[in-house]
Amino acid sequence: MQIPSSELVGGGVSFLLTLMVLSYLIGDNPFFRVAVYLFVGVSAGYAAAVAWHQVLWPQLFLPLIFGSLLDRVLALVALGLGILLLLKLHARTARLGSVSMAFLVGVGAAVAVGGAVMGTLFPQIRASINMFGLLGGTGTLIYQLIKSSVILVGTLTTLIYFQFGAKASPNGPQVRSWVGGLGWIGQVFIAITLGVLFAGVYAAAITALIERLNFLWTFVISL
Amino acid sequence: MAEPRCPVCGQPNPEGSETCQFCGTRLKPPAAAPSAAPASIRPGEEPVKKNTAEFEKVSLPSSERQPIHPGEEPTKKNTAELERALPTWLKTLRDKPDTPPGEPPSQTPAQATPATSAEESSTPPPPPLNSVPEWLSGLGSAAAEEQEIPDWLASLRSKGGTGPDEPEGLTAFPQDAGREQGSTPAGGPPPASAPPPEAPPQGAAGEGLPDWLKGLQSEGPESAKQEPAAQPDNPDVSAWLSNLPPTPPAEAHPTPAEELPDWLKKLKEQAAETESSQPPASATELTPEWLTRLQAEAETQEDAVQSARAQHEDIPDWLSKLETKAGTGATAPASPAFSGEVPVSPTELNGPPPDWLSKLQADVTAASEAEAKKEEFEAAPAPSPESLPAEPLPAWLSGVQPEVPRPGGTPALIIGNEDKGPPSAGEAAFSMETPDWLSKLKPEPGPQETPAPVPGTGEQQPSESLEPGDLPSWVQAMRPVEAVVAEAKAVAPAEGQVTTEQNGPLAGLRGVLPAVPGLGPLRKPPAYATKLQASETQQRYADSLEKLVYAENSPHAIRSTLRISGHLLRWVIVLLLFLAVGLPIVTGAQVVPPTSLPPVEEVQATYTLIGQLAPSSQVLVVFDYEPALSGELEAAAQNVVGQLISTGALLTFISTSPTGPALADHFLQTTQPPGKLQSGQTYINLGYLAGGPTGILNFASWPGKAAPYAWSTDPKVDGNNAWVMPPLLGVVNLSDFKAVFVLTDSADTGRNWIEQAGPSLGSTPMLMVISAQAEPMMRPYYDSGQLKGLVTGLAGGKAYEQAVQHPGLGQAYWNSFSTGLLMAEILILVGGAWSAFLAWRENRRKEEEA
Amino acid sequence: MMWLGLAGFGVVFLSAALMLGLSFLRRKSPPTFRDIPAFTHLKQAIGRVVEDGSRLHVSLGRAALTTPQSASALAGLALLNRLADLTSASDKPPVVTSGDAALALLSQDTLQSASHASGQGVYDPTAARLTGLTPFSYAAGAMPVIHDENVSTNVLIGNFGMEAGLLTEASDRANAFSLTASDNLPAQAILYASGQEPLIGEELFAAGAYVEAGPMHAASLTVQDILRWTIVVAILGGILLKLLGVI
Amino acid sequence: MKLRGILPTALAIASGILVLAGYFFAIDVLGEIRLTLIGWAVIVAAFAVFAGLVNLLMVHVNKIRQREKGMAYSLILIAALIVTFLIGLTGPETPTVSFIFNSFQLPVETSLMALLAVTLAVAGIRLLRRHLNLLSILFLATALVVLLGTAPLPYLGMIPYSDWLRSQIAQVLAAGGARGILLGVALGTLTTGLRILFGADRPYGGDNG
Repeated sequence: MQIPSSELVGGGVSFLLTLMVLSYLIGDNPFFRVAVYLFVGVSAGYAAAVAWHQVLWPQLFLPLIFGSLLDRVLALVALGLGILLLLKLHARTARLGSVSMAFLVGVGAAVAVGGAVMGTLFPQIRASINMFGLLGGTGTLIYQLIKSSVILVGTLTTLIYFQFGAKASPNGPQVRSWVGGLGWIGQVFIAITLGVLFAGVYAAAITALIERLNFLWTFVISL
Repeated sequence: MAEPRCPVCGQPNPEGSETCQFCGTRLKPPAAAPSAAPASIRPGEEPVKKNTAEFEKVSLPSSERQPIHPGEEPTKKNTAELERALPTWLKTLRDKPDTPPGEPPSQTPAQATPATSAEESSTPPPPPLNSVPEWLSGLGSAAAEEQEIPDWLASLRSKGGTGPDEPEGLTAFPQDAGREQGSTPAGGPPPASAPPPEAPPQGAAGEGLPDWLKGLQSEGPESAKQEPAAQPDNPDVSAWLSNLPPTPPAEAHPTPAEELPDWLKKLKEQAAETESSQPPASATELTPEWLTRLQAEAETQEDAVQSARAQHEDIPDWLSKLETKAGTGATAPASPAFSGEVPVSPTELNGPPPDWLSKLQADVTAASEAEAKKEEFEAAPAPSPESLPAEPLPAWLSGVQPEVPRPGGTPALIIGNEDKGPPSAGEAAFSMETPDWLSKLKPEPGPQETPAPVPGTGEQQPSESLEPGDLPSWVQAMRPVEAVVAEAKAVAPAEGQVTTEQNGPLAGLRGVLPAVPGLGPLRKPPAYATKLQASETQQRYADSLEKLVYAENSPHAIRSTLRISGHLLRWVIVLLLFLAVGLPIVTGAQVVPPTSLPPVEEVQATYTLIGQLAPSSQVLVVFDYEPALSGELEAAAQNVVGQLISTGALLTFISTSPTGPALADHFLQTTQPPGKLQSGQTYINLGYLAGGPTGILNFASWPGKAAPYAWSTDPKVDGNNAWVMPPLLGVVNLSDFKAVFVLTDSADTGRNWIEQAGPSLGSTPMLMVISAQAEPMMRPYYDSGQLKGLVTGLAGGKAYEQAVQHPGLGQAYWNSFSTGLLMAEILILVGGAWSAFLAWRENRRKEEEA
Repeated sequence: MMWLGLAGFGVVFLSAALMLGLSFLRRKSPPTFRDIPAFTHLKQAIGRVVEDGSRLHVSLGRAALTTPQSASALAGLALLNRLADLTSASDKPPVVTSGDAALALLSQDTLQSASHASGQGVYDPTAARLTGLTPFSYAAGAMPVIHDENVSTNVLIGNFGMEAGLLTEASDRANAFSLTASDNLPAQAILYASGQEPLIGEELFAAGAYVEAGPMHAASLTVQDILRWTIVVAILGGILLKLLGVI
Repeated sequence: MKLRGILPTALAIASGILVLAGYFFAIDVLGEIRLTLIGWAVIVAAFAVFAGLVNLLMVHVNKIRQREKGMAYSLILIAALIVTFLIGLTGPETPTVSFIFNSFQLPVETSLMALLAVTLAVAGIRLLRRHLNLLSILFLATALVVLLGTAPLPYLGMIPYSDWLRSQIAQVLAAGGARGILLGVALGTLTTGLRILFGADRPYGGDNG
C-alpha cells in the first residue's frame, strides 16, 4: 500500500521521537533532552495558539469589535485586566499586574470553595446516605447492606484518619487512642484505595507502552 | 604493688576497693566501661588504638589492648605494667603509705612521680580537670600516625597543618610551661602566710596583678582561694603581667612566648622533670603556676592556631598572625578561645578578669592534673589548645565539616552558634535539627565546653571542678617544698642544663626523669596519655560525633549502592517488560483467546443504550483526556464511537482541554474507517471550551453561546456557526441531545461534567468512557444512576468489542496487555519481596550498630 | 435546590467565622497537631539545602486558577512562601516550576515578596518558571531542572496527574529528597509508591500549618477537624433517617 | 499591609465573595455576575498564558546568553515554540498544525506515559525498601490482586474469582477510601479558599501573609 508522504514523514518523526523518549529508560541522554525540549516548545506554542483562537479572539476581541455596547464594556474590563497582567512582564510595572492576579486568585478561590462545598461535600455526603436507600445497585438486600456498610466505614474512618488536632504529651503530640484506632482502620482503607488506583494507573501506563511499541512495529513493517 | 591511694585524701586503700574508705572517692573506673566497645569507629577511639599499639612495645598482654572509648578511664592494670619500669628511687619515694596528706615531702613525690601518677591515673580523676587534656592528648598523638587517623580526624589535621608539624608545634607547650614554672615559683608564698581571699587583692592592688586576682575571686571559691596565695609577691609574674593588662588578651599571650626559642634550646631534655614538678606547683602556689600556665596555655593555643593555619616556627611572625587571627580566625581550631574577646583596657582590669583568663584558669588545674599523671609530652600539648572549654567542638567540627557536607547540619550549626549575628530564618530552620549535644551547648556553659567568654564560667566551676578537690591536697603537699627551693629556683633559669630538680617534690634529686634516655620508653607507653578520661559531656560529644560521622557515612554508602542497583534494576525491568509486551506484537501470537472476558454489567448497559438510539440522533461526545492517555482511551472508545456512527448518530465533539479538539480529529483518523464521517455533515467539532467547570456550566446553561463556532480542518466549515449545521440543528439546550458521552482520563473532569452538566440533562443519559485509573471515583456515579453506562480502560474496550463482536484496538493490544501485566506482577512481587528482605536486613544492621 | 445553596452558605459562613475566631483566640497558644514525619524530614532537608548550598525545587502542579483544583495550588503557594523564607539564608533561591501560566506568575510574586521580606532584596525572575502548558510538557520541562540545577530537595505540592511519576523518577535519579502531595487520587497513588515522603489527601492543605506559616493556617486545621466531625455526624444521622424512611 | 497592597487584596476579596454568592443564592443577577466574573477570569488566564510564554522564553534565552550547559536544547525549545505558535496563529485546526500536533506532541506525550510503565514498576519494587510497613505491603498486595483481576493470564485465562475479587476491592473497599479522601480534600480546599478570601494568604504580590 502506498503511504502518503506526509504520513511517512509524520510517522518517521513520531518513530524517532518515540525512540528518543524511550531512551530515557537507559538513562538521561541528549536524545531524550532533544525530544523533551522540542515537545515542550511545540506544546507551549500549540497551547498559546489555542488560547488565542479559542479564548481571546472569540471571547474578547469579537465581542469588542462586533458585540453590543454591554458586550464591549464587559470585554473592555476584561481587556484592561489582561493588559494589567501583561504589565507584570516589566519589573517597573509589575506591581500593577498584581491587581489582575488578585482578581484571578479571588475568583479561583471562590470557584474552589463553591466547588468543594456544592460539588464534593454535599454530593458525597448525599451519596453516602443514599447508599442505604438500597434502591440502585445490584445484588441482594443483605449484600447491599454489607457493601454500603463497608463503604461507610471506609469513608468515615478515612476521614477520621486525617484528624490533625492532638494532645501534647512527653512522646510528642498524640491523638486520642480511639481516634487513633479508627484512623488506623482508615489507613488500611487508604492503602487499599491507593493500591487499586496504582493498579489502574499501571494498566493505563502499560496500555500506553503497548500502543507505542505497536506503533513502532507497525511503522517498521509499513516501510 | 602498692595499694591504690585516694587521689583526694591520699589515704591508702585495700587492693581492689572501689571507693576510698576515708573520703569515699571512687578509686576504680566502673567495670562496665571497658566492655562498652562500639562496633563502629569512634572519634575518641582512634588515638587509643594508636597508643595501645605502642603499648605493645612494653609488651602488654593483648587483653589490655582493648579499644578505649570516650569517657573510659584508665584501668589499674595498665599502670601496674609500668611499675616494672620505674626506677627504684621513685618507688621508694612513694612507699610511704601512712604519711598524712598534710606532709608534703612524702606526699608530694607520691603524687608526682611517674609511676605513682600513673597509678593515680587509674583512679577516676575529676572529669573537668584531667579529662580534657587526657582525652585530647589522644587526639594529638593520633595526629602523629597518619595511617591510623580516621577521616574526620584527618580532615581536622588537614585543617591544622601536616601531621609532623602539629606535635612539634604543640610540644612547645609543656616545655614552655616547665620553663615558666621553673622561673616563677621564686615568689612562692609560704603557706602559713597565705592570706585570706580578700587580702591579697587589696595588698597587691598597686601592681596590675592583684587587680586580676580581685577580679578572679569573683570566679568562685577555688580561684578565690588559690590565686591570692602567691600573686602578691611574684615579681616575675607581675612583671610579665605588667605587659598584659594594656593589651588585648589575644596579644597578651605572645609576650612570654617571645622567650620560646630559648626554652626550646634549654629545656628540651628536662621537659619531663618540669612536667613532673608542675602539679605541685600548679596546685600549691597557684599564682605563679597558673600564670605561667596562662602563658603556656596561651602559647599552646597560638601554636595550635599556627599549626592550624600553616607550619610556622618564627615567633614574631606567628605572633602577627595570631593578632590578625584573634580578630578573624573564628573557624580555626583554637579561635573560639578568642572569639568574642574584647580588648582589655587597663581600666577594665579592676573589673572582672578577661574572659580568656577566667577560662584558662579553669584549665590550669586540668592541665596540671593531667601532667601529674605523667602524660606524654608530645601528646599532652595536643589537647591543650583544644582542651580550652569551647574548643573540642569547633575543632572537631571544623575538621568534620569539609568531610561531612550533610551531617544533619551540625557543622553549620556550630558556626551558627558562634555567630554573633542575628539568626537568620535558615538558621531557625536549622535549629530544628540541632542534635541534643549541640543544643546542650548553651545550657552547659562554663569550664567544660562553652567558650570562656560565656558569663558565669566562674560560678560554674565549683559545681564541676570542686570534685577536683584533690587539688587542695596537692596544695597542702607542695607548699613546703616550694618554699625551700625558692632560692635555688630563682637562679635556675640561668643555668643551661638543669640536671637537678629545683622545685616540686623532687627537689634536690638528680636525674629525675631524664628527657629521653632510659625513661623514654617508659614515658613512651602512652596508656595514660591515651586513656580517654572524658567527662560525661565530652563523652556525649564523642558519641554524638560518632553518630554524626556514622550517619554521614552510611547514607553515602547506601546511596551509591542504590544508584548502581537502581540502574541495573531499571534495565532488567525494561528488558523484561519490553520482551513481554513486544513479543506478542511482533509475533502476533494469540496468548489469550479473543473472548476471554466475562460480560461486564456497565459495558453491557452502554451497548444496550447505544443500540436503542434512533438513527440520526444528535449525540454529544466530549473528548476530555490528555494526549498521553490517547492510547488507552482510543482503544476503549473505538467501538463505542464506532457503534454510534454505525447507528447513524450525528455527533458533536467538544472538549474542556486545549488539546481535546486535536485529539478528536486524531481519534477519528486512527480508530474509524476513513470517509465514514464528514465534518459539518455527520459530525461537528465545537473545539475547546475554556474555564473548566465554569465553562461546562456555561455550556450546559447556554450551549450556543458558550461554543458558537465550528473547529474543522475543512476551511468551509471552520469558524462558521456550528449551530446551523445538521449535527446541531434544533439543539438549544443540553437536554436536546439524545445522549452525552464523556471520554475522560480524569475523575475530576468526569465529576465536573456530572455535577455541572448533569442538572441540565433532563432525561438525556450520560455515559462515560474512562481511563482505568479513574474507575474507583467514577464507578459510584454509575451505581447511583447518574451514569447510565461506563466503559473502563482497555479491559472495558475489549469487553465492548466482545459485546459488539467487532475486534479492534482492544483485541490488538490484548495479548500484550495480558503478558505485560503478568510480567509486571511477577516483577513487583519478586522485586518487592527482595526489597522487603533488604530493608529488613538493613534495619537489623542499624539496630545492631545502635 | 434553594435550601442546598443556603446550607452551603451556612457551611462557608460558619467555617469563616470559626477560622477568624480561632486564629484570633489561639494566636498566642497555637493548637497541637499530630506528628506528620514528612514535615519533620522536610525541615531537615531545608536545613541541608541551606547548609550545603544545594537548591530547593518546589513544583506547584498545573492547576488552572479557574478550576476547583486551584486550591491545591494556592496551598502550595502558601508553603512556597514559607519555604522561600526559610531558605533565604541559602546561596541560591528556590527554583519553582509550574504547569499553569497564572500559577507561574503567582510563584514569581511569592518568591519576590519573600526575598523582600527576608531583607535580601535579591530576586531572580527566572527562579519561578513555567515549564510547560500541558501536564506532561510541564513535567518534561521540570525534569531537567531536577537533573541539572543541583537540586537536593524536591517539594511537589499541588495538582498533579500521572505526570507526577516522571518528576519523582527524576528526583530519585538525582538522589534528591522529595516531599510529594497532590489532590488528585491517581497521582496520590503514584506518589505513595514513588515519593519519599508522600502526603495523603487532606495533608496537602496542612502544609502551611506544619511549617508555621501563620495562625490562620493553624486555625484552618482546627476548623477542618470541626467540620470533619460534623460530616461524620451528618452522614450517620442522615443514614439513620434514611433507614427510618424519614428522608 | 501597605496601601498599595490593599487594592489587590480588596479586589481579590470582593471578586471572590461575588462569585461565591453566585454559587449559593439562586438569584439570577448573582448568577450572571458570577458567570461574567469567571468569564473575565478565563480571559485573564489566557493573557497569563502569553505572559507565561514570555517567562518560558526568558528562562531559555538567559541560558543561551550565559552560554549555560545545554543551551542547544534551549535553542531547540525556543525555535519549536515560535514556529508552532506562528503557524498556530493561522488556526490550530489547520492541517499543518494538526500535523505538528500528531507528529511531535502526541508521540512524545504518549511515550512519556509509556515510561511510567517502567518507572512505576521500579517504584513498586522499591516501595518496601523505602517504607517497610504493613500499609505499604497492603498497598502492593492490593495492586497485585487488582492487576491479576484486570486481564487474563496468558494461556490460562482469568483466574477464578479474580475479576469478582477485583471488582469488590475496587468498587467497595476503594470506593469507601476514595470518598473519605475526597471529603478530606474538599475540607482542605474550603479552608484554603477561605484564607484567600480573608486576605490571609496573598500570593498575588505585595507582602504575603
